[in-house]
Amino acid sequence: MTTTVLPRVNYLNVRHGVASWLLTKDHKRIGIMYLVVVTIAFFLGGIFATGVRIELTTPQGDFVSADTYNRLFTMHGVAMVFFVLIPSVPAILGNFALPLMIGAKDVAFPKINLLSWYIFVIGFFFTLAAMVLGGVDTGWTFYTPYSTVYSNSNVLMTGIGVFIAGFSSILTGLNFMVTIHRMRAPGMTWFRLPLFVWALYATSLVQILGTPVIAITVGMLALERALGFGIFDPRLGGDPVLFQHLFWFYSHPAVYIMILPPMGVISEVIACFSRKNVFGYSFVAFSSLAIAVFGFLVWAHHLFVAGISPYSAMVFSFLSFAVAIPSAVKTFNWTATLYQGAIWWRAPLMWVFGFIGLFLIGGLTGLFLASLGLDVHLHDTYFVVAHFHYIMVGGAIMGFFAGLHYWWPKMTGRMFSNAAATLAALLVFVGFNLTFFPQFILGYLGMPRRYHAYSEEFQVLNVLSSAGASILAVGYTLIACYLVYSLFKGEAAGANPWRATGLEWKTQSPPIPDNFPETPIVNEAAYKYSEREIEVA
Amino acid sequence: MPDGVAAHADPHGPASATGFGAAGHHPALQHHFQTLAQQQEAATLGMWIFLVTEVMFFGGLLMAYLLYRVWYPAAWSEGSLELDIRLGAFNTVVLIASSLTMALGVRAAQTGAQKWTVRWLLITMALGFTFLVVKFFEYREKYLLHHIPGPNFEFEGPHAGQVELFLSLYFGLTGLHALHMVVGFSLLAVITWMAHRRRFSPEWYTPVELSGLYWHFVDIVWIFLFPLLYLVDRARQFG
Amino acid sequence: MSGHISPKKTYYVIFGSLMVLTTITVIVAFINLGALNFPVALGIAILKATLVILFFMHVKYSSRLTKLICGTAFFFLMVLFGLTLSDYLSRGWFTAPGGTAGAGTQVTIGPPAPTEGEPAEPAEEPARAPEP
Amino acid sequence: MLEGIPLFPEQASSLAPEVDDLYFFVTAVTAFVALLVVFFVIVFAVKYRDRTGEKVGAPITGSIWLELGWTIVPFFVSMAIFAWATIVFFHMVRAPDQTLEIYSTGKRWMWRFQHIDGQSEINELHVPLGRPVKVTFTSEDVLHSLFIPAFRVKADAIPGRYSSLWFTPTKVGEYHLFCAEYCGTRHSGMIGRVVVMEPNEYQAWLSGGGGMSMTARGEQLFQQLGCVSCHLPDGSGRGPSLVGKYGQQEQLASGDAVTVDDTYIRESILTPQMKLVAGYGPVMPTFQGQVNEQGLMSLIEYIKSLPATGTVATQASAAPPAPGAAR
Repeated sequence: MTTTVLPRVNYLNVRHGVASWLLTKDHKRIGIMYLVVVTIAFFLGGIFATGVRIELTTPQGDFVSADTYNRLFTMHGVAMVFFVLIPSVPAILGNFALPLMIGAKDVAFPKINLLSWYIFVIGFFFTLAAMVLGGVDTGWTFYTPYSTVYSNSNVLMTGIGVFIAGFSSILTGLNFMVTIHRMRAPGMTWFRLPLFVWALYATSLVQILGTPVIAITVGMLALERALGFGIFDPRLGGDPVLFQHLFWFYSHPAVYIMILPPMGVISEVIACFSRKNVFGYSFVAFSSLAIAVFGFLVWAHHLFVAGISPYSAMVFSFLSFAVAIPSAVKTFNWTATLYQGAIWWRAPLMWVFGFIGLFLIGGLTGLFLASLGLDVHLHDTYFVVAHFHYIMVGGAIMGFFAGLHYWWPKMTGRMFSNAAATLAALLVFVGFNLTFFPQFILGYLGMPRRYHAYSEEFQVLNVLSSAGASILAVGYTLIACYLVYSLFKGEAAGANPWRATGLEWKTQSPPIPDNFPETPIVNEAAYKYSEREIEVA
Repeated sequence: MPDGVAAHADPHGPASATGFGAAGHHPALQHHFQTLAQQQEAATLGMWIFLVTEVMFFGGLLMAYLLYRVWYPAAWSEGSLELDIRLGAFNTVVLIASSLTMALGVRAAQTGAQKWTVRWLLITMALGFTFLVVKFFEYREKYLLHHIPGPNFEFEGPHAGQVELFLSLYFGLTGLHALHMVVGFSLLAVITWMAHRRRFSPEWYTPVELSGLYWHFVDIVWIFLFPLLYLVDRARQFG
Repeated sequence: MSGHISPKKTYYVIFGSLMVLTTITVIVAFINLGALNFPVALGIAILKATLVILFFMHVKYSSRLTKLICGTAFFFLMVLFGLTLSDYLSRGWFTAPGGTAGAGTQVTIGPPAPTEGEPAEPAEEPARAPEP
Repeated sequence: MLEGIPLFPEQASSLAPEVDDLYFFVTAVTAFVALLVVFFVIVFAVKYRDRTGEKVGAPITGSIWLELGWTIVPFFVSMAIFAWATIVFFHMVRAPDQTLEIYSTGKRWMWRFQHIDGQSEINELHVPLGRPVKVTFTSEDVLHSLFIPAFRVKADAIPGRYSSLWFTPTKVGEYHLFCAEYCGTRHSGMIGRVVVMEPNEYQAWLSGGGGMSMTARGEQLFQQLGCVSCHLPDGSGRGPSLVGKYGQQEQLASGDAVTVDDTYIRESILTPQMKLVAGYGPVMPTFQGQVNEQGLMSLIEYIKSLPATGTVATQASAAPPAPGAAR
């Protein structure tokens, strides 16, 4: 089984040359192209984060000037949110695996899929141009009236970048939704769909309904900054809190765009490596939809101290507690899936254990911020920073790497070293906790966010945090090393290295351009491990 | 045949004369679909989802309009009286008529009346163009009166600031709508050219149907914009 | 997809009713109904939009999925309008004799004006002399 | 307070213990749930480990009772947290009746506090122990947020609107004061300290300060800006008399009446033509940009202090602000 010869014709070697990549309509190649651009953005975001962490090792702002620090954390936010977290799982793993998992030749609109990638790159280019010209210093939230009247950094350029990149997310959501509705293989009913596909469907719903609102909000911001249209300008009677309402109407559901696909990956990987169907399949599937729909009702928990009325704060707090329930249901179902399974400790599962550990803390600290009494004290402090990093880095990025490791053999036809991947998971888990757990304590102590210089008594915890960040950086670099190494020296993976169920494991790896020699027929439920012996391809 | 016309291209698959796929298939069938019906259903579903994003896109601006109307009723009635109701009403009639001709054009494509398809589409484009011309004159009149929000905005009366807010939203909403009209106009131009080249048939007329859906959506937006912007407090005009 | 071909008459009837509704909405706008002007104008616009959606866009004859998508769009639009206005309209509801603490809760300095129900507390007696 | 590594903030206000009890309760609940899940994950992962990868798990697909259990139980637990948190929140939102009024304005990168009796401080706030204090503040440019961690209170300063927060200091000492809403380059410099003093020390500090009271400051501005030349006490000048007008109804040129409150005074200073008083022409120029928020507040205090008898009185003790009309 350890031959290094790869199947003759696959989507990677069927055509060669740059043009074959830049003009491809193959969803698998587009997924790889997204991986390249997102990795660059992740690397950039990481550099900005390193700058922030180095600055915060000392109470006085002596590493960089205040203005540079503000631009560092803003660019870290913009690069990570809009160009890493939102596209990562849907655009890379979703693009690659969705058609394979439902037995289709490609997504519904291949040309528009390529167009989405180009729009994403153009948006990224505008944001890069803004970074090169000096960056933007308004925070990734662009709150007015600072961003429109008082900031003299490239707010407009970054706004255009984010505006354009938003359409890439919209078109990907549209493409996936139509693909799941219309392109399923015969016999693939809704309740035989893998849970990753359910998660992608819920994510597309959020992308379709949320992203246009931030597009128009950034558009209004650009109108106000460039042409003087005073929509949010308090001097004309405009309301800065209205900007916050419109911004968070998208940006909270956006965090569900970031976390739902990784949740789908976790369901896949846990089922595969416990050799068992997921516990409560329909509950996990419907909780994805519930998160997507409820996600649109809770945005004003970001505004509890921003000037909304006490009664509406109460309503949003109640709804924010309600939206936490489906996530809890998912976590309990994953744990129950492990019960009486045959748990095969392989690298993707290590990343899933990391995900569960960190997402648990991230999700539960959300309850602190949803409760009104605490949020007045905790809002805009490092408690919030720690909470969303636990969800985003602990949840979304860990989930992304779990998926990347799980489908890497299918993408490249090669296996990576299991020991290295497990070590990387451990490094990232330890480094992450050391970086962000002290920030919960700093948060309750009252250290505000986005501070270039802080009071002395917070220093020790910040030094701990910066130390953790360096371990985290090592962990991430290690991933890049052994994955790239596996491209050249990795042994051939064969069609089903993890012995998993699911249509994507029935075709060769890497798959042929049209995915399946002939369209597969599906006649059993999603994770039927126990009844059938698994043929080792 | 240009693929997508504007940034948010419409998901109608382009049909080139050569056609993909094995012989015997309809030339417009793309390789990754099994049947033409599946492709058409996918395209129409894609367009409907795209229209959902457009509804939410205008939703943000309408939210700002709604809030400031609740907060500043006086400025809203003053601002609304600045707009010329005759041009607004005329534009509404023109756009609803263009919706009719568009629907008849789609019907002609469905029934294979190729000549009539081209004629109805041309009439729709003409009506769309009329709308844009009327809009141009309205904007020019605002420009001459210095009513375009921004540094040289002049408006006497106590509510100058809030009236500037109203006019900012007026230009935001109608400007965005006009932009969608321009995109729709160029889309129709492409479709009319394809109809002229006899590309459609009763089995395959998806591009005409999709551009029809898009055009009707733009008409619906104006159906809401007209009362919201022009008819805020007309009764005041007569005291 | 809908594949449904409606007779020309339907289109002309719908066009006629749209014209009638447009004239009505213009005429009604000139009658001073006070607070009712806005809901009436909005109602007529919604009616016209529904006609266009059902007949010109063939939603009346198309699949349940298309109807669902239409409904979803307007549902989430109402969520945006409704929940945001729930904040703006409920400002000022909560009043306490000593004043409401919190961001942006007051338009003026000092405790808010007593609402009709609550009797105004005598605010004239001088501040308590600080304890020795 | 500065030695060693502080792991928990000081409790220096009446609200602090309430918030901290809630914090401990939610920490306990979430820690229990987290440890429970981690325990089961580790136990299952080790107990059912299969090194070969050949074996297959048991055909368990789910149980309706378990699902209902871990949907309804977390819902009720979170409702308990929600209820308690909302009660604490409304304690913060409902200010006590008799509070010591302090006005403040946030401006890019400094807080300015104005005591009724005259002291004005930059980035410093002296308050007496044990008395409820209410700080009413606004912002002159971008969004800021007044945050005192030791008192567990925070509220954003929004340009164009007034925000307020109240606290009752329960412990003498110096505490941090931060700006919590990002406001530009020196956002991290917009900090200060709150000094809680014994009441008698506070009185000494208050009288020692000797700053001009707001009413006196208002009168000074009234002269400087030339208001006195038009607004004669008997109303014979080009502007209406302002004596004893506060809180009364005023007939406007447009026919309807308006109560003279802070908003009306502020509006008339910044945009005079808005609501002209009957019988007077639109001759008053706008003072937009000539007087800042502090000046406006002082002018309003001064006009409030003009009693009907026409004599200009400067009271020493703080006159609680008369009810202003909420829009």
